[in-house]
Amino acid sequence: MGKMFAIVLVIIALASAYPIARHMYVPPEDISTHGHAIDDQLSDTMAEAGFSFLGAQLVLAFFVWKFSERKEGAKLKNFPGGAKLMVTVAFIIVGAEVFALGVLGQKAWANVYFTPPRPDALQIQSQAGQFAFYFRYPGLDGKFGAIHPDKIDEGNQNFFGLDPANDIESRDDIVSGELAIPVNREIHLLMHAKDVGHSFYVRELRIQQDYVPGLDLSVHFTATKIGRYEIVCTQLCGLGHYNMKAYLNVMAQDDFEKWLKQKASEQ
Amino acid sequence: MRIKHIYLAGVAILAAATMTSAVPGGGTVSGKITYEGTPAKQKPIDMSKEPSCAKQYSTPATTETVVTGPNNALENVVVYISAGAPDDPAPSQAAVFTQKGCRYTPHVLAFQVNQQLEVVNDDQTSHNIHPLPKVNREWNKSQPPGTPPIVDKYDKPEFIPVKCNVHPWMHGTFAVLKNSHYSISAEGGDFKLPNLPPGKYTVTAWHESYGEQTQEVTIAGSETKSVNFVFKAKPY
Amino acid sequence: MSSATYPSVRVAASAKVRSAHAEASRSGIWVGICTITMSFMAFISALYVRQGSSTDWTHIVLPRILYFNTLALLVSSVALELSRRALAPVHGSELDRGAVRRGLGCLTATLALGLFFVAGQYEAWRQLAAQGLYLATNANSSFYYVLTAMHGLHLLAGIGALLLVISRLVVAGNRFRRSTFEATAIYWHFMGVLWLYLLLVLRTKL
Amino acid sequence: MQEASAQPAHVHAPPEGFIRKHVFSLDHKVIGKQYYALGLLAVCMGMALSWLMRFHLVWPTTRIPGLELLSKAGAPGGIITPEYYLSLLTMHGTLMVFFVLTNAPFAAFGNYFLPIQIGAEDMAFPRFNMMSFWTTFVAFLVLVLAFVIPDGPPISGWTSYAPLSAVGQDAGPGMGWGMNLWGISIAIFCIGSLLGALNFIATTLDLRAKGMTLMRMPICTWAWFITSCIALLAFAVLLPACILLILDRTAGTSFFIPSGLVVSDRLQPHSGGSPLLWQHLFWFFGHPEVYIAILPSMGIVSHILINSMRKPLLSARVIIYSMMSIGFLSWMVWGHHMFVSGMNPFSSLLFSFPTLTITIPATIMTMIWLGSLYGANIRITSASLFALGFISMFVSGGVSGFFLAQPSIDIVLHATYFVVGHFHMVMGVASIFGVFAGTYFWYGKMTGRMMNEKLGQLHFWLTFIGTYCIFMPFHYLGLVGNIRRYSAFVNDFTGPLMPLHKFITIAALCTGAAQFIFIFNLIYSHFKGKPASENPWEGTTLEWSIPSPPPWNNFGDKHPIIYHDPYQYGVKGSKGDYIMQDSPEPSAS
Repeated sequence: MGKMFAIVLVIIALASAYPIARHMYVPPEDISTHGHAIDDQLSDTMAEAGFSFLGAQLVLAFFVWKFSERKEGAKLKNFPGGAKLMVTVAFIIVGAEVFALGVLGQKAWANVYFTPPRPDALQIQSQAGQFAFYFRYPGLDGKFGAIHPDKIDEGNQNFFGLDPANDIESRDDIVSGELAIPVNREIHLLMHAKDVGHSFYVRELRIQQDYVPGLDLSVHFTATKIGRYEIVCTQLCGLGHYNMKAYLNVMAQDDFEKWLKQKASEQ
Repeated sequence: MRIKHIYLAGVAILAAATMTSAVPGGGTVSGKITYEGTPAKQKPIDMSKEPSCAKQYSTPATTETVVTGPNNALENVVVYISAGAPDDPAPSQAAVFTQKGCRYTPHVLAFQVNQQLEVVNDDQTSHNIHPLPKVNREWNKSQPPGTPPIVDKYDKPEFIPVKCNVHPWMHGTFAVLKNSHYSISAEGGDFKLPNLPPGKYTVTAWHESYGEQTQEVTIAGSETKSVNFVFKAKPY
Repeated sequence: MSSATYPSVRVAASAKVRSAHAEASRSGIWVGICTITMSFMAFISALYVRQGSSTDWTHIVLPRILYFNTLALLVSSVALELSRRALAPVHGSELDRGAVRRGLGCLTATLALGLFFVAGQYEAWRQLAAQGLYLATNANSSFYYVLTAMHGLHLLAGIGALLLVISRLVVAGNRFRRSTFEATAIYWHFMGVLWLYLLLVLRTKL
Repeated sequence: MQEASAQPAHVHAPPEGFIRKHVFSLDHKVIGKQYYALGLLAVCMGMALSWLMRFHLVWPTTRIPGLELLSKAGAPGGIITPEYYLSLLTMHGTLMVFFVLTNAPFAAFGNYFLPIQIGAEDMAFPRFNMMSFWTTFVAFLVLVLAFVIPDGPPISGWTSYAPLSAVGQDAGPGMGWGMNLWGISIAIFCIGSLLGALNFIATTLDLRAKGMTLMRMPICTWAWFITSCIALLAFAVLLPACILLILDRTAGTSFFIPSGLVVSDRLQPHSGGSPLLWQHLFWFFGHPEVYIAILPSMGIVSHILINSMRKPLLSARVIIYSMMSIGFLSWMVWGHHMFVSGMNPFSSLLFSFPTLTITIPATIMTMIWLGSLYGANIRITSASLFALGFISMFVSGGVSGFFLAQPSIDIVLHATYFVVGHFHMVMGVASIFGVFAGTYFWYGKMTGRMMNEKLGQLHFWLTFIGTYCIFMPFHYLGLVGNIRRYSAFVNDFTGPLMPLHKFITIAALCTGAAQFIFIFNLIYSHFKGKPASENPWEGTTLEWSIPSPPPWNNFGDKHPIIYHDPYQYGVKGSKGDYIMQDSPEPSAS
């Protein structure tokens, strides 16, 4: 039985590692300026984790194979070096690993969070509510109209609770169900939650950030590839959570302007 | 069975439009609902998050909070006898509220107190039906495709906003009325309340954005009184 | 406690055993104090976070009666110490009537003061309510009611323990367990200290 | 820490009558079994729920006959609605984390064996002990009550993030009374666990037999002791959190609910609350909870490994110190659950470092276990197989923690199936393996009859392979970006993943079915198993020095005196290659 355990374990370990080694399951191609750092970090970690995973499993299998169900009274030995060796090795190897990862991780993280958005970044406000995203562009005056929760009227497509009757600034605001952005231009996305916690996640963009009610958060990013990508909610927000999604539409600058005009006419 | 539901829905709408009470050959109140001013622009609905619905529209569907017709006709106005008529027993056939292409048909569904209500999902996606009553009992249920219709009834008269929690743009209204004398202004804004026994009535017209108006009318014999309502429309 | 009912126990129930149990109940009560402290820490850090993250933080004036309550609680602790001194020589088996009487006197005083404190806290609630400050009025009042209520509950437990000790002295003196009494005393003093800390927080934060 | 010199008195009389013997018993052994039974009941329910979820995910339109009877609104025509999926998910998580992973390895085995292993006759406070079980039981009843009320169970997940969990029934079906019941149940559970932890600590400190120094306690006793220290503080934080949540829901306070929320078209009458406050309070409990689940299993596994290796670990002390440092570090890492939750990005780094640091003690333990296997003579039994399986699972689950500990990678993997795979392996399956190992190892002691080895090993193979088939693919799904807690996969990119999901579901159904072998074995062996001798595994610790099952007062009137460290294996002893802890014969060392 001990030998069988060893064999089964080896098979399991190799089978588990195979899809990773063959890159059968990987994140989609990165379309952001900051994403490559995260991807490098991910693959480094994958290498180290994979090494320790296979190492530990195979050693376990080998020892069980060799040292299980030996004949009665077989000579018992202790591992040369004993506990001290184990502890020192663990400290040195893992400690170094942890330190390296910690530092690298800091770099990748800093790219996303410690650099403020450029002043010329395009400001877009996004609102997450049960169970859809809506996006608001400031319009010609470059100002967002104020939000009045009591004015929200979804049946009338007033998702943000604007008050055009009294608030001039809100009249030219452009509200859209898709997030259209120009390529290679930094976007400063202001995040507002209408009801409960939600999250903004675009896999290709390597951006995930929660919407926290009552907390005005923001993220900034630059998309480098034209195309249509899925925005999904990753924070459990209620029964429609699975279906809470929108599209990120990365366009060429002039297409974007056309789109903006078109939308403005619909408001 | 889906076909049957659509059919039922048709019947129900028809019935709702020309509901007749127990007094044949009575008087009739008829008229036209119009608006003055500029009504709010009906915006296109972005259904991209629900492809199975989006692909049902060549041009994007628009909101239905203010549906207008030629020469200022105003549709989806519920006209009913709010006073003067006795309460009627609920009719036997069910009022059917269908979810199709991620919209509610009809947008405004009128039916009677204790009349059976059937909510049907004709879409390939899960819907959630959440009526928001103030005096009646509240419920909030989801309806995956291929599940039996949700059956319910309301025991107090009320105008109940209905929303779908999964698709924020889906909004409709249940008009729960206590007698059978009601009509919903159709294309051209016309309505007709036939078979009214002689008497003095209060006619009320209700619109989801513009509120309600009332007029007194007295019916003697089998005459036809014409009553018109004009709503003030605001751009915002 | 079951020693009366089960003969073979007396054999094992040596003085050493009693000491083991005294230790158990002592460490028990200290461990209990740790966990109670921790949960009040949680409440209070919640208070700090809530205050830091909000714009609706107002100020409420604490009812003056709180200070009388505080006084009562402190005095009750003193009384408890006195009764502890008085009962020092008393053991399960042999009872010195006089000592018990003195001890009982102080204990009853402790109990009375404790009850006064609880009543006073209730009065403080009524006064706040009279000002229109209810549990849900604003964050400050919410925290005031929650913290005082939690402390009150714990204190009631202490009062329960006091009643137990007293009843054992009065009704069946020979069932008096020193360890229970010691534990109760530690707990009671802790309640006093905890209240002082809470009062400080309420006063500075609310 | 003074050496406890005395034997406990018979703190209670021998129980008479069925009620006293088996229901409201003060006997730690009966209470331990009660905890075990409760855990077993809960795990069966939790497993059934996971079956329903997995089934719905891959065959969403297939009717599940009979499910309509469980909930008409939740499963009209036997088809699970999105909200009912979330109800199942919430109840699965809550049952498993609280009533299985906290009860089985810690409360159940701890209650039964901690007093015996330190030579005590019962817990320090038997009445508290009884209370703690029955409070836990009430908590369980309150929780499952949510299934039968018309409102249905809550849908906000076992983490119950505010404001979703706080605004009441506008937030969706189940968020009315269902959610209230959840809060009440967890609050009660906290009280029960606190009583239990208090008891464990006092018992370990003061009721140790003569000669039983702290360092002479078996490793699993140490694990239970450390765990109870963690539990004592963790649940003391969750309780206030639950109280505040319940107040927000029922009394109209605003601890967690900010102003201006519009839920179901209704403006919520709250102001100024902080949703992050809930997350901080919850995870301050939540992360230590992970170790409350895994540490006891580490202890049990070490205990069993040593016994089946027939030689001591390279160093038991190192294992104990590692467990301590894990327990200590577990208080500084809660923020790693909140990297993308809008917390100050700097604090993310502060939380990331201690989280990565936990890998060091974890690695040390693993290496000690592995290194000790070298040169051993491992007896392969169901128990030792599960113990070895634990190590493998612990490694597999552990390495994925490496990714999630780094904020930058968490941006990509947060809330994906990668996380689900990670915690299921390291905290779920691993600690359950510990429970299985403990069951096969101690069943004879607890019931007087041995479990059937053949069935046991069959059960092991199916479970070991099965769990890998279920939870490894979760990591792959997560890497592609498959989001967790979705009741249906409507994203464009999930289409190609469905075959993998089908595979997982089938594996889950099979592995679940395999557990019936275990349950059958439990029942069968109870009546038909071969009688257990006093010391069937040739163990050295005190539980093997008394009859199986032990008498109501464990050691009768003899009071064990301890002469040795717990694990005198591989030496020349009078009985064989081992020396009992309480035998006066001199040890080799």
